[in-house]
Amino acid sequence: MRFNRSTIRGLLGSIALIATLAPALAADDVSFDLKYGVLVSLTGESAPAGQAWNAATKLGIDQIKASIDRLGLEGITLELTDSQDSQGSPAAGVEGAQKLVQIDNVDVIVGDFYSSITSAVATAVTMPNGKLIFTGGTSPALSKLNTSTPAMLWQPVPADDLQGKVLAQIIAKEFGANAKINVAARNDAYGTALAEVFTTAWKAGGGTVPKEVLYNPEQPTLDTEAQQLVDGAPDGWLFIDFCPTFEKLALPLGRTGKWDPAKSFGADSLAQCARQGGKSYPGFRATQASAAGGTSFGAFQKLFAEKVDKGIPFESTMAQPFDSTFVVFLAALEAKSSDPTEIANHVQNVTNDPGTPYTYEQIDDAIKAVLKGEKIHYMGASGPLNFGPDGRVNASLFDVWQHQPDNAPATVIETIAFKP
Amino acid sequence: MLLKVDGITKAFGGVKAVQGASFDVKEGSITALIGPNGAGKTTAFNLVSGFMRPDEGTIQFDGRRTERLSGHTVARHGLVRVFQTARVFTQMTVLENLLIAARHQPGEKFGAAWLMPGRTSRREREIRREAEERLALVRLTHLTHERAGALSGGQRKLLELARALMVQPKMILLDEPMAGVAPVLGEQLMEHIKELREKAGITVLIIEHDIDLVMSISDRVIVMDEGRVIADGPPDAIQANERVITAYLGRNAGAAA
Amino acid sequence: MDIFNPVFWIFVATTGGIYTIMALGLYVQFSLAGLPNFGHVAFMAVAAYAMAILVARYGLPLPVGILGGLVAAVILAILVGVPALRLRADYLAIATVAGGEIVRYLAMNLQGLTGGPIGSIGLLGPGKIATFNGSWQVFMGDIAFYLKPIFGKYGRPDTAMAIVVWVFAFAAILVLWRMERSPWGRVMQGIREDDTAVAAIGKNVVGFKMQALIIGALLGAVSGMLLALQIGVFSPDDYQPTITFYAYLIIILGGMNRIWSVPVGAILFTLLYTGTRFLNVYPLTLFDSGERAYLRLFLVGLLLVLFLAFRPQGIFGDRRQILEK
Amino acid sequence: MLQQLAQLTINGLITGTILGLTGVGLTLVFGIQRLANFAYGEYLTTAAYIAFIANVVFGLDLVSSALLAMAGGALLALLLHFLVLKPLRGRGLVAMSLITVGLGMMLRNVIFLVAGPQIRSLDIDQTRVFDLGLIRISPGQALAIGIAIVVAPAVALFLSRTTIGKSMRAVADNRDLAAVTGIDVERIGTYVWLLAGALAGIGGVMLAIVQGTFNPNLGTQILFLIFTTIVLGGIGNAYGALIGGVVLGLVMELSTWEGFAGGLEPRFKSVLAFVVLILLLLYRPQGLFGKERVL
Repeated sequence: MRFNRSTIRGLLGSIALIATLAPALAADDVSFDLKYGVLVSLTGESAPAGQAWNAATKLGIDQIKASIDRLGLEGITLELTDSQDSQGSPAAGVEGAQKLVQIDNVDVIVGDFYSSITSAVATAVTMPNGKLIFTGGTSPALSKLNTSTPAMLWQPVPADDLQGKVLAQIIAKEFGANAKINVAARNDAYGTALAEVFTTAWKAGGGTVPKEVLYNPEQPTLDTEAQQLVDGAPDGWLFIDFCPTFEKLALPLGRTGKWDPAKSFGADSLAQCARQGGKSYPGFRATQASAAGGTSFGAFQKLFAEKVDKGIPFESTMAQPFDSTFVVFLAALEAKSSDPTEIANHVQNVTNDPGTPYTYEQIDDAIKAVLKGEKIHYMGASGPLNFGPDGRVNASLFDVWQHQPDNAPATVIETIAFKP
Repeated sequence: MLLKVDGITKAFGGVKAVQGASFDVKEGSITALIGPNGAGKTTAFNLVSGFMRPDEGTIQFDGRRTERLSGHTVARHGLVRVFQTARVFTQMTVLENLLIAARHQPGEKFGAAWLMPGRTSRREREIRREAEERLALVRLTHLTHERAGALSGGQRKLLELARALMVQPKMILLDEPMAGVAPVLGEQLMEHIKELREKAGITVLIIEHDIDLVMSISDRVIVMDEGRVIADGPPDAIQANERVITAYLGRNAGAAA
Repeated sequence: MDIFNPVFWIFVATTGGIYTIMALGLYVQFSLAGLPNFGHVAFMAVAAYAMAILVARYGLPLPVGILGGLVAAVILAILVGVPALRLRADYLAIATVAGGEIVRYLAMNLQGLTGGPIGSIGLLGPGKIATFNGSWQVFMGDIAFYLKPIFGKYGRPDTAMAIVVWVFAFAAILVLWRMERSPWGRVMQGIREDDTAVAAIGKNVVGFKMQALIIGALLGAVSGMLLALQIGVFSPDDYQPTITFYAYLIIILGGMNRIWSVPVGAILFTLLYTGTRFLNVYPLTLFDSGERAYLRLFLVGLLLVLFLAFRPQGIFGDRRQILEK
Repeated sequence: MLQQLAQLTINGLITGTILGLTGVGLTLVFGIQRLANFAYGEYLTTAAYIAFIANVVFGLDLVSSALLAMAGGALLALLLHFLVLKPLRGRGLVAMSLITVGLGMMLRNVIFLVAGPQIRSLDIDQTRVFDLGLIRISPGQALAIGIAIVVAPAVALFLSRTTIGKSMRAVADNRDLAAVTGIDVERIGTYVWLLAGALAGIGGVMLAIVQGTFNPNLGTQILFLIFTTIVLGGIGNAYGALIGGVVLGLVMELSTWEGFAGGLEPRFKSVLAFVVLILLLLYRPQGLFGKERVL
């Protein structure tokens, strides 16, 4: 727990509050019925990530439910009403979202991680119907869909524009701003957008990008792509992908004999491949928003491994839907209502300083604190989630993770401050 | 000469089906094209009717070069073919089979059903009268509204002949019209073919295996073997031709019998 | 659960109407002219992209965008038709799949033009939001105003959209129905049965097939643009080859050679496809919610096979006329 | 540059052989059974998972696992033939092909349901590298090349020398003519499924080995390329498929060679394959080795 003046003040304030409203802890006046719906690509190409996303959401809701039971809060019910398949397509996604909103009457949709689907669902379904959406989409454009306050679309992960610039900053620190960096990105909305942000920032800083290889992750073999990436004797590499498909590229890269993981950097989702059942590439570094406030990522990972069917692969990005369930619940609890707009009004409250930091592991305490009227600061499994009014997570501190030999878990080697 | 074929050649993947065949057909004649199996007769038909393009050689029909034209254009110029196995539209009625073949129906233009319904139905009435006449001619009137698929093989051939006539041809190519036809209908078919020339002045080029029939009906006989024309002349001269006899008896006795 | 919420079913009805128009395009190409086009979805894609690019990037009014979409689809039809119409049915089927995939891959990879994988929202470049259906929404709102007295609280823009879509669908059916029964349709029927025989009687078969391809392309374009306008955002992933397979399924569900059964097929398909989104009932809840998604597509596949197995003539079809090609 | 060319050629040959071998199965089925089998990709996937179970779960060696996968693929093909496709025959090319679309959806999602979405890999050391001077290959690639060297000529010999092989080609070429000459078309139809299934099996295993990792989307990802292969070679022409596959594999890989106007961006490889197909059809509507359309 970090103590600074504001938390102390918050604490003192809450003690005063408890003194006056002592019976509040009985929580008789807090009763709401919160309905979640998942919309994500559960089949086809993105089935592995989609299934994990769904499992992580369910996991989060189960954790909260267990806590409510432990605390005996009978007025509150939580439910994962249904999970719909977006099939990777905005049209199918909107149809699934319509079902969730119109038929199941959910308050919040958790998903999709496709920015394209998220934007379609937000504009066509959730926003016109006054529902919340917590997306895994990383496009900086998404938050611009929030045209009124409070924001109804939330991105529980730093958007591409932030991450791309952070990567440029870190890589410049390692190789110098004029270095030659080859960029490899999966050919989808996430990969291409992040690659573009990085390339722009990198060139603006004086560096060059001799080769930018966008590859189709569903392509059978990636030998040619690997060959191109080692051409032109670059000083280093940047990879934007998820662990499972990155592995498909790393094999032929290794075969070229010219690739050095120690000179390679990756985007956030490549930070901890070894912990996801994949391989680690000793020396490989990746950035992630810093969880200096007390990370619970390791615990989340263990929980996932215990509770989720073995067939569903873990990915670090699965902390996002997991965290989203907690943020929504805590905001609803603070608002004493499951009305989506009310929840939206309180999202920032429960995810920013001042406030006592709680991770999901301390959910019992966090609930108690909120019921007492205390100001809390929920720390996500993926890192701190300092939501801004536009629905985006603002991160200022980033951890640099490094892959360790022999598939040992990656470790944080430094934490840097992002200078916009 | 209505049709002049000069040195046409066609190869399929190295195998030359027709190699340098030349012949011509006089206007108003019935000419037979004979030869053993695989002599290239049907390929020659395909080339003449525009359904295949010759690798070499020229074809002239009615004063026009046609070897580069597509099948439907050749048909419009008045050279219409009838297939070996009757290709009637089995799912249409007998009448419709004739209606579809008529020329100058403005209703066949896109959107005409909406834009010029009057002209379409006027022409449709004319066509219908014409079609009924043709049906009467080939004695299929009792089947007018029957689905063509229900017709026997011989009736189909009659129907296809009538359909070809709807195109108002100057010349008709008949590919083995007697094959698979019951004898009674065969005679009737023969009669029609003769009538075509007598009454309508239509030139006929016919592929036929039945030598007796060929000799009785045709004015001239062209003999093909191995993709070339090996003889050309009046029926009795052909019957005495050494090369023809060798070609038939040497390799394909069955066909000559 | 609020299974009978009209808002949802109005949405489904709109989708069904759009599928009707899409399948009508295929009907003209396949059922009428006998062209087994397996790349129909490409017409939806190019039209949607052309419309969105003209409106979002060049700021042109929506009607111009729609016109652009139609033109783009016609151009594609001609480009596809020139090589494809000479092909045998089986080659045509595969070549058109390839053609459709080229369109999808290009949409995915020509970021500068199409916005790339993120879809239409990225048309103005990353970090910006591109929209193209604003004036359409206003238009629907205007219609909804007149619907209020009839439909009460359901006199909403989505209801207006459903009505517009179905009015167009039935108008198209009426137009085509009459054309099908005209001499033009007779030639088409002949071509479907035996294009060589039609050529032999002096009809320009390639010309007729090209007409069918273009009409089909225009209907595909309209459906693609309506879908884009309804959803508001589209991406290359909306144009997977499966969409074309579904269009075939719709024609077959209704009965191959009957134009009036196309909407019936579309409604059946939509109910089947959307209906399988309602698997969260016992005993299926024994499956995990993620697993039910596999189960759903498994069921769609199974129903597809069963329909083709037991009712190959469709609901209204005529057993003699089925699936000759 | 030269080294790159050599490497690309090897990569192209490997991809090409996979396309070619699986193409032989697909094209013969297309020719003989008159259906475009859109479920064929799932045959590959099923076979890869059978190999995985044999190799990783039961610890068999790779060669036996591959043989089991071939047997499994053949069995699956026969099962679907006798249970579904044969009883439903006679519904026309489009309807039959749509049935296989449905079957493919069913198979794929069952595999997802049973095997789970996570990635798998066969037991082969993917990190080692054989440095052969000009080229560097992994044990997986070496094994794939080995399989290709054994299987491709074997298939070609089978088709050209054995009675069954010759009959298969004859039936695929012209069913009616073959029937007239006394070939038991029905029996050949069964054998062809057996062969197609076995080839899908070996193709699936090769693909799994070369990729290193795979998930239930394995076969779906390559299906349209196999279709492109068989149209390129001429539908129903087995040799055409073999050659078409190698040509396609080489064209796709070599197009990225720098010596070739700087090289195509790799992500356009599959577009290129489809463009090549369409350009070829413009010039030869019957594919490379198909027969010209005869009336």
